[in-house]
Amino acid sequence: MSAIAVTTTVNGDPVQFLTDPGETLLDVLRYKLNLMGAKEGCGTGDCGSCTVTLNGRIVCSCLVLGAEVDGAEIGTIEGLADGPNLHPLQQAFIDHAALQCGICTPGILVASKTLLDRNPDPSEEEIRYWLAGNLCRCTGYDKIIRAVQAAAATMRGA
Amino acid sequence: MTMALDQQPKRQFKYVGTRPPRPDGIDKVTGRAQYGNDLVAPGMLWAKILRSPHAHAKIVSIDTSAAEALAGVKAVVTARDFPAIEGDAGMRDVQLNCMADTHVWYEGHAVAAVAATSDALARQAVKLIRVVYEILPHVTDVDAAMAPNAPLVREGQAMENVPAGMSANVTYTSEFGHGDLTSGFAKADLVIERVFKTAATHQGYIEPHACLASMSSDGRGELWTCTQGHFYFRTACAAILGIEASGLRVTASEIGGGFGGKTQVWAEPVALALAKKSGKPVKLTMTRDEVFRGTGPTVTTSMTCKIGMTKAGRITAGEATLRYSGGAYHTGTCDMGAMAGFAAYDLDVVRTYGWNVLTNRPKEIAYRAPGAPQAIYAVESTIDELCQKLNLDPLDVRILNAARKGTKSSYGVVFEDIGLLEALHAAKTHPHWTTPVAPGTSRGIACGFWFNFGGNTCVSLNIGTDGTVSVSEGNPDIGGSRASIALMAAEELGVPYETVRVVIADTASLGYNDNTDGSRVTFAVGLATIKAAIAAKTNMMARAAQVWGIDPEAVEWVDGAACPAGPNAGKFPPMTLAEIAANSFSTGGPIAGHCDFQADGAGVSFGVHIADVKMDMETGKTELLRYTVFQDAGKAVHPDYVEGQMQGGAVQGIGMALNEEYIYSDKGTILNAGFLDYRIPVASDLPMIEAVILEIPNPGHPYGVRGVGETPICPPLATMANAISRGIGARLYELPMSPPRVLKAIKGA
Amino acid sequence: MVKVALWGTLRQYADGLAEVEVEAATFKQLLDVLSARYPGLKPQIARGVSVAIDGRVYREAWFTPIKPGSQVVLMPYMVGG
Amino acid sequence: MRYARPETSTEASRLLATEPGLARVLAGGTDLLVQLKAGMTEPDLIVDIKGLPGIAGITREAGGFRIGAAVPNQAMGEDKALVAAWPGVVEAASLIGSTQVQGRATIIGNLCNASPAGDSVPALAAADAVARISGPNGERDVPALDVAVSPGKTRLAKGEFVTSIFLPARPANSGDAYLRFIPRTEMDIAVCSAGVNLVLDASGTITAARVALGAVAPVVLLVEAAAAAIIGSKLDDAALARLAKAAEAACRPISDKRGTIEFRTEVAGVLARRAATIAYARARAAK
Repeated sequence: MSAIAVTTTVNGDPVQFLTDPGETLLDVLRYKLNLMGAKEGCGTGDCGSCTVTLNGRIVCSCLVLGAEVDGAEIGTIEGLADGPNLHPLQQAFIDHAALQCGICTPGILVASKTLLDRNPDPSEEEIRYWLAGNLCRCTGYDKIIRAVQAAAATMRGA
Repeated sequence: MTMALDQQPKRQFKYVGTRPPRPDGIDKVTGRAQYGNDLVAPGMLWAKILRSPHAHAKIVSIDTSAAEALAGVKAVVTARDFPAIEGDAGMRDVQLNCMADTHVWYEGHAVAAVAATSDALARQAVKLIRVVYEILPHVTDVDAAMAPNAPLVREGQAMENVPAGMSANVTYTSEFGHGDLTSGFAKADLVIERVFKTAATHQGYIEPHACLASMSSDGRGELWTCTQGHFYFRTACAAILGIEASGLRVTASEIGGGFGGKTQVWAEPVALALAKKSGKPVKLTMTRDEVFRGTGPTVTTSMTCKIGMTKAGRITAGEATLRYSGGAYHTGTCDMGAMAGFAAYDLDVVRTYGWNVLTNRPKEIAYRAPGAPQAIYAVESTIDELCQKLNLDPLDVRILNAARKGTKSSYGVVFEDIGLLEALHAAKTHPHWTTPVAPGTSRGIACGFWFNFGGNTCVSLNIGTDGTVSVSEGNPDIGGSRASIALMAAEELGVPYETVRVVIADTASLGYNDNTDGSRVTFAVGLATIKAAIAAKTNMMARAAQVWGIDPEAVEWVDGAACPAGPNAGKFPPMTLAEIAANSFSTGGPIAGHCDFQADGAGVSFGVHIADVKMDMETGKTELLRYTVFQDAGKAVHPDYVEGQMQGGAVQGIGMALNEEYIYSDKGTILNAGFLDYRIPVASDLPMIEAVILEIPNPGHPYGVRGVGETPICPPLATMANAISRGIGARLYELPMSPPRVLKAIKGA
Repeated sequence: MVKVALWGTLRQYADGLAEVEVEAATFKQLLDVLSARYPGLKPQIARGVSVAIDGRVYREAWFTPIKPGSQVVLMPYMVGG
Repeated sequence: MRYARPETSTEASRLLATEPGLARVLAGGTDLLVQLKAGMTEPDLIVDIKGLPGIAGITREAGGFRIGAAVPNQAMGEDKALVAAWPGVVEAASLIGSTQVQGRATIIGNLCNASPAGDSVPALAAADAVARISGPNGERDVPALDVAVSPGKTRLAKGEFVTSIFLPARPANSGDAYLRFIPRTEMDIAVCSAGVNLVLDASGTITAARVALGAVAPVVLLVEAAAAAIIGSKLDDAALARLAKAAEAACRPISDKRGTIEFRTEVAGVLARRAATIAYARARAAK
């Protein structure tokens, strides 16, 4: 087994790491780059709690090999806020009590950010289907959907 | 000065009942919050558990030599590394569940574990362990386990109350209720008896069990873990490892959901044993597959329910037999089902029987109102069918029979102030109920109940010299409890919410606290916080009295400040908490309040749910169109999080109703141990869940607070069943009501 | 004297009575008297019982006072989620 | 385990052909990484084909569309011309997994996973799509329907891999549709499914039809009897009933954790009927 050198960009910062061929991007982020915000809820792409962006698309980082991301641009929950200033989605999630235990929250925020980048005024149905791969067991999703709607309104300046 | 807790609940609030941001919000939206799997330690090893592939087998031998010989493997443990607990059968069962010794009782039962220098090595090493099994006959179905000649799961487990002649897999029976059944049923115009079955369901928290353990050769250890109760985890780990509890410090990480599933130890004693044996910190994180196979689901049940009703809709008698199985272990879950099943009704005649049956399934652990959703499903479905047959309005029938203050409950206790009638009346006038059922859709309604607990609680409240407040409490914050506790501290002290910081203390820093379970935290920890705040206020008023040179009895606390009580006490400007705190070094030192007590008086909570569904008559698929929850919260401390409990609990119940189930092969192995085929509701499955909070104060709490977390999982099973049966013109008696079953019922109708 | 309601299972160990009268001023005294009078109750008491006094449930506190004339109901010790 | 990211198809074929152990192709990885995690496969070599030229694009060819093996399904939904021409195929691709999976998963991966329940396969079969295979002996074209031979097993020889899928040009008055049955609204594997592709004449009479069913047999079925049942009709109720009956008759499913034989058979007929109705409406609306 030989380690592979990877050069990539995470949250806009240049990053280099060595990875084993079988190592997932999630494990690289968590244990090589100390970015613990993405969580492993299932390891099989069924829960979405490890969601990150890869070249502008959301992916389950548990279903990406570290070796694959050479030259890519990766975005994680740690890059969502602008320094100490929360992203409107983050603020909306706090204001609307859209989290209970919070384990699914990083993945849902990253996924929602990408949705609003593509569609600044999504319908309830569009939000629900976009987030169908982000399991939340605490909230029943109601307050999550409302928080995304509220953040979208804020970002539109409405 | 009257500082005793008033018997009359407080009704005017400044902070309680508002919706401020939760204190841990920013950590949780930025990814900074540290959960069970988020801590690493220098020199840490990675652990992996080897699990039984068989549903039932005798362990003939375990050969760990090849695993031990693999370079990078630092420790291997088996049951030999856990001294057998004597004199506590319950804890011995927990120990045997963490690591099997002579037998495996279910597929997924742990048999050995390895710690190695990497996760990959640990996974490689467990494959090198050779276990020789002698496979034994197994049984996973509760009715099959009670049949004559069923495979025997464990010998000699029956308790004294099991009547002679029963299957040896029945270990415990119970009976509750009052009145004469024969005359009760004789008064009815219609009596029906139905048999129901429900599948085992998993709590399905998104965070798998994870911990980081270290233990030195002197027996001192540290455990970081996601838990609903780190004090109980300390007790259990110490007992299972045979060490002193004081030597072990347990720190609760942030917890990624539990719903009861993290009230019990699974991997933690194993991680500690590996740490002890290797002399290094050990990280042990379960995979999702392990969570499904190796940790507690609910009971699986078979239930018989018989109810008699008059033409006018009055229930004359109710009887239910609940056959519950929680795997190969004793559980008291059938008691809770038997007590809760008919709790919503004012009945002259009621009788329930609970049976605990052994099967080769994972060890059951509490899941949100354990035992109650299933029993309530049977009762509420039977009542609904009677309403259909007698052509009665199902809501009016529930109002007619509802338990109220003074009702002798089905479990013997006479209710104090309860909010069921208020919830039913709120439902009756709500637009959801008053809107006619649209063509092609159907509507269901059902009630639910949970007892709510108090329990052992310890809180320290410290006044900072700058006038801020810190509250140390011992219950992991699973859904916003830091916010509600800070609100109650702010309310009692009269200081801004933002100045109160709530921390979850580790086991070495605070007295024992019961698990975060039974919907107890906002009630019990809140009560302890109020008492600790009162103690601190008393201290602060004494300081002010000293400064003013008046009697402490002549001081009262108003809006966050000590004030002279009345004109005779003297004329002094109010002395604020911040002023008293700033002078504390000169007036006697630091100021704190403490409370260690057993919180009793948790008021029961009732809920009423309404669902509208649209059925696909060609495929049997259910579409949920509208859902409304009505529940008595006593006093909603932080209404957002009360609504969140009502919404989240309802959706878990909807999952139980529609699709969630453990599916077994004929070998007794689980076929759907993952989120792909264990189908919890996803965002696109659901409409908004409207939550209507009612506030009928609990006389057992100074602010009237009741627990709210568990009740909402109870009504949805029957709410959905009642809606579906009205939609398809046929009733299903088995959960989940998955499309193949619904389609079959449609075809048979 | 207080009247104590027994849940159905326990009646077989208490001469079939649904309600027994005992002299007890606390929950602990109540349990002691019941254990002494009806030894068949001991296994369940060891597993855990709670008590409801005038409608309020006390999970295990031994020294919870019981006033004469109180309505006392025994319940199995419960766990939650 | 080793990881390689070749830059030419020739190099990729050579790596796959000469690996003495197990070699697996990696494109979107949404099936491969799940199998790795579960220990179901332990390859010696992973060949990441995303670096091959042209593999990540959708190109126009002979009036149709060539879709590269590294095109994530989400990108198919973003190609307006493709959506307009083959809405059923795009729907099928867009049903595979969550939004996250959509950002990675490919229809060719879905095809090569060789599951009878793969969502894209009935739609591709109905569309008469063609898979282009690259291997040590150069390129060859095979109907998409023929790639899988049994659950988990493909017709690909050692060293071969699929580089693209070709969807042919659309005649006038044509339309396709795909429907699957799942217990939830998302995130499930199809319990059964149906893809229907129709060509009509100007009067609305069906002149050509292809009906494919998924998850009702070891491989996706192209049901010629079902197509015959509606050709020559205007998809009236009688034709729809014949279609459902023919579809049901073709089913030979198993009972498993996702559904029973009876359920799959019955619902396959329902889905064929409903998909045909959608495809017909699309064909009528098409120019």
